[in-house]
Amino acid sequence: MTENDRAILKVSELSSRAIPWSRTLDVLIIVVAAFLVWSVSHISFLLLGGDWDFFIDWKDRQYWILIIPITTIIMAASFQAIFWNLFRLPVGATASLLLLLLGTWIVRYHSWQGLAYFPLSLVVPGTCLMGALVLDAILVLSRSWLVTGMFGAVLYGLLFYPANWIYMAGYFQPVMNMGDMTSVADLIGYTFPRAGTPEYIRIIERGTLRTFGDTPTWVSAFFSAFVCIFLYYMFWGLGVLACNARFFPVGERFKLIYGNKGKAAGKAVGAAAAQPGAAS
Amino acid sequence: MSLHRMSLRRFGLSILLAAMTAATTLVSLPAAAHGERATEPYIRTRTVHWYDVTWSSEKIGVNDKVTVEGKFHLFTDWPDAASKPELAFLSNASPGAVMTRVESYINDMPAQQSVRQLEIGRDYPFKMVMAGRVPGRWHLHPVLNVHGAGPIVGPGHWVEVTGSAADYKLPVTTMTGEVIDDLQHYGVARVQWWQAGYALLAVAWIVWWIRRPLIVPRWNAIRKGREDLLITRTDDRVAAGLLVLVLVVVIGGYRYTTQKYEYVVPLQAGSFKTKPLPQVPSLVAVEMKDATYDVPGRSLRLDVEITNQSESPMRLGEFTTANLRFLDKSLDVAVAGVDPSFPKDLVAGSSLKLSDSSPIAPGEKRTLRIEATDAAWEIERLVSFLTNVDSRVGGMLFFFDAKGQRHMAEVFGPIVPVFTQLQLAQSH
Amino acid sequence: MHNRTGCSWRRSTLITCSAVLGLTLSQGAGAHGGLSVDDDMCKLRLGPFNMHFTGYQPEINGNREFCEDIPKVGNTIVVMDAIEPELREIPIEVRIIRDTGDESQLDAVTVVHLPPKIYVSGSVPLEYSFTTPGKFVGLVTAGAQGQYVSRFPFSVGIPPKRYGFYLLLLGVVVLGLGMYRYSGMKRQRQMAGQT
Amino acid sequence: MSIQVASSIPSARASSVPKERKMFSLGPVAIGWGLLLAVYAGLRLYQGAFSFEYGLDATSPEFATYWMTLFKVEVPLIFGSGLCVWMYLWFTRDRDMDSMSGETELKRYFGLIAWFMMYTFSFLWIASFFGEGDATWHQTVIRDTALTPSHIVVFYACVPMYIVFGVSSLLYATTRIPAFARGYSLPLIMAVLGPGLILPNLGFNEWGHAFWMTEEIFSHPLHWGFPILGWTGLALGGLFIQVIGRMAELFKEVGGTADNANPA
Repeated sequence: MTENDRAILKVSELSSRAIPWSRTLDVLIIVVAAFLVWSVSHISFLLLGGDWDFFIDWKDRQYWILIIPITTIIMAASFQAIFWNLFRLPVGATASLLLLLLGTWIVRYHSWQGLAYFPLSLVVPGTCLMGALVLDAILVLSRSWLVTGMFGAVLYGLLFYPANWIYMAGYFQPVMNMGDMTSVADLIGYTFPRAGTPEYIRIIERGTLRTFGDTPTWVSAFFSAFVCIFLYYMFWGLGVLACNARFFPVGERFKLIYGNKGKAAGKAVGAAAAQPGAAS
Repeated sequence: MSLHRMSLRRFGLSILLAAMTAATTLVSLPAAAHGERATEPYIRTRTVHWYDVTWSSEKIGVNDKVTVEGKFHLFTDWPDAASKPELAFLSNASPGAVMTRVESYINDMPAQQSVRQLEIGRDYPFKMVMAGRVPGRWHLHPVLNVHGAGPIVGPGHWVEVTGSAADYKLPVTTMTGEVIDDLQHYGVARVQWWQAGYALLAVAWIVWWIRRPLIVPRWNAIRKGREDLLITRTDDRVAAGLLVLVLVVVIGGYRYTTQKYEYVVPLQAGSFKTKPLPQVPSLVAVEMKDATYDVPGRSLRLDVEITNQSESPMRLGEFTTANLRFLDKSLDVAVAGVDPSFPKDLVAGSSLKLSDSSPIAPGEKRTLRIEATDAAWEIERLVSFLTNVDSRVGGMLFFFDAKGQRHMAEVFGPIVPVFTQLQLAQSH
Repeated sequence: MHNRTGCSWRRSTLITCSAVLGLTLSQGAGAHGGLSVDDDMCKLRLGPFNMHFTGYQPEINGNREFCEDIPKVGNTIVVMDAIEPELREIPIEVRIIRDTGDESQLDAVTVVHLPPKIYVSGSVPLEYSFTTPGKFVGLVTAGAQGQYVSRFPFSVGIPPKRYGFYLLLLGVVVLGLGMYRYSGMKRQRQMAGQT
Repeated sequence: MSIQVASSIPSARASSVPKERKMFSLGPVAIGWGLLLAVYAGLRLYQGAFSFEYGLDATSPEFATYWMTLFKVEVPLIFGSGLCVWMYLWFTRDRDMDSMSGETELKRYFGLIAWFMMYTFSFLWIASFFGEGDATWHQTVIRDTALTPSHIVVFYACVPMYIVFGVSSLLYATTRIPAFARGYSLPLIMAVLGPGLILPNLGFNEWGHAFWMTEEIFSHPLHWGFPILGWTGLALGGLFIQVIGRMAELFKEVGGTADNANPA
């Protein structure tokens, strides 16, 4: 219990009986929120940018660097908006990316390797976790979603490539296969066959114009950063929209059925009330 | 009975009925077709015809090799519904990575990438070398994936892999001299260590926030306008520190990595072209006059007009389509054409019935009735070409001359279902 | 009054942030080493003519090209390409010497010597395996009487000072401090607004 | 970093129960999670044992015995038991909400959160565990049927499971908590209906695969219906406001005013 905690509890006027309830509620909400952030982040990323994250021979210099930040910042922004607006908690982005990484590794072990015998080297995932940490940090410092969108989303898009290149560079060393030069990643993709992925189906870079020297990766990273800004604002908006707590008015019959009419139908309902109350 | 209770029962009943109907509709989904058998018949009979396919062995240990070799012919009557083989990839249909690809060639050109512009009507030899990785009994087929038509599956053969999966090793040496002892685990530990570090940072950040009174206290504090309590000056310091730490770690790590792996190549995404086998002048002209499928009799009847343009007498030895082979058992050279390693269940039990199996003299033109009878038409679900969008059939005829030389010819055309077998049985 | 200093701090933060971004870009672009040919920077003047100078170290970093600084010790291939066609008709002599200051006895400090020869293809390749890092000088003399001489120093195995990287790290620290000050300043303005 | 939750969540031993009845007992949720975990682990082991053995060829007799039976058993079983839970919640609803005490209402809110713990836990298994597992299956065999061993588990076991818990949460709220009985809560309906629509979205998905798509790009626009429906889970935000807003009032109402100004 730090000094700040005591100040918050005093301001919130919770009696000593209520404080343990409040702490229990904290833990329950953490569990529910964790499950939900984990599920929504994973299903959203899985079907919007999953393929580039599944296979090592999809991690090219054009689409992988562009698509992964874009398809993960959307849920990071939405959850950031929810927890910030409701509780001033800047953990939405980090929680989304951390749980996505955890879920991804679980599936890589249990399903890709466990069920279909694919080696882990074929299915190593990348992560935007460092970008998410920067997003949350800038939200704390600026306390404004405008500035976070401008600086945080740009760094989010820019950081993905270098943060993952640190451990992916080894896969792009040249190696000989059947007399042709290829990359270690291509060789892994070729060696371990996938029935649903013929080579031509890969949506990867098929050639550059060298308009930027030999650094097409940074062109993709900057384009990704640029798109991330707009997606951040759009999905921060969706997060705010999701926080509207509207109740629709309900007809009398609905209230009658739900025993909410009170006195008027009390007599007809009273008899029923004698039955065992809600044994939740 | 008060209105209240009566409506209640009706409401409960309606829920019950809705649930039951939902359950039954889902259950009555048709039991669907099978793996390679699910491919449309027009693709299996009129696109790629695999022949002379051999498997080097039926039983291999982990790390041992098995070679699948053969040829495939691209049918001239290519169906409109499937796009032409402009872009294709030679693959294999074994479940997951139970067997690994070592080498694959199409007409001696390495087939790691996709192949462009295969020519319709021509033949291509292929070779695939696979290695055993996971013990078990696996069905190994050659497959030609054609862009826009999907996988076209060749004949499948059971291969037994023995030993233990742990013995599988795949050492590789890169052109920059780095020796990789096993490609299966290469780089994985490095990824995991770095991502564990990132995750540790993230967990610390989250715990830093959720360790304090969280939901209702902060909710009340916001209602009272005391937001200043919620984000303290130390939080600013922690956030600024985190921002700098993340950027420094990433920039430093990236710089170290670009120096360590100076020579890197992007993913190889080109495709290759390969020449077909030389065009053999077809010495036997074949034209389909009529094709019927006797539904109850499970037999395909083709009336074919054959013109022998060679100098040697010709005999029809085999009719093959959709990986099924119907042999004229009386012709030894035809029977010898079946490689011992060829799966028995793809060779029809009953012989190919010909209206006149005497050799066709050079220059002679003869209309022959060919009858291929086998339950495989049903088991392989090929009969749906009767109920298909364009009910045509296609296949290959193998003729053998006096010296045993084989001459191939395509036969294709519309097909009509008939029910004669039943009438025959009833008539006598 | 308070307001004016407030927005100056904001401006300085924005400047540092854009500086950091710019550096990241240049750091990224430069990170790949030497100047590539199409930047046309690696030239040596030979009287009225020009020649391209390109260094390779295939075993170490494949087909990457270098100009004045060849990063590592080891087998190095240097190719000089004549730009003007006249250079293909006159003899060219190439000598690489260790940069010891006195060039009195050339032969003592010579590392590589290509006798005068007419290179019809316009390209002068030479290969040498540098054993020790250090400074070297390339001497190219062209023309029948050796009237055109070109001297160009280059280093082998001496890692070039990479200021870009340290500047970038400094920029990151400045960004962090800037954001921290900005946050404190915004906090004061909120407190002032509330009371 | 001490979370004081350990002390406030009463352990199973009845003796240490504080004098008034405890506000929330983890028992039922733990049992529920245990059961769900057993079901999902069982399904995963079933997949591990029989998907490669008998699941590769949809027309083979073993496929019918091992997989079609599982399909024919699990759908009516899950929806059937779901129906029982819904009917139980329905017929034991609270008919007189007006005279409900603050303490009961607060306990009911904790009960609602318990149902959400079950709902989100079951949704996690399809969105993460079996969802990406389906991507793996597409790499093992040529698409031959809508009822692959993976789809039988993902769409016809996990989806009905979370629909059961979703609708149960909705029913629990509307039949026992005054705020949700007096009006339809938009976020609650979104959070239950949205993910529930993933099952009918399957129709669109299979329609696409039947006619064009034979090769599996997992992030093909044909599949984008699933993530967009997944986003409706964001309605948690609105739900938070409704639930926690009222609980904050109840904490004050039931817990009494802050008698000791500086809490222990």
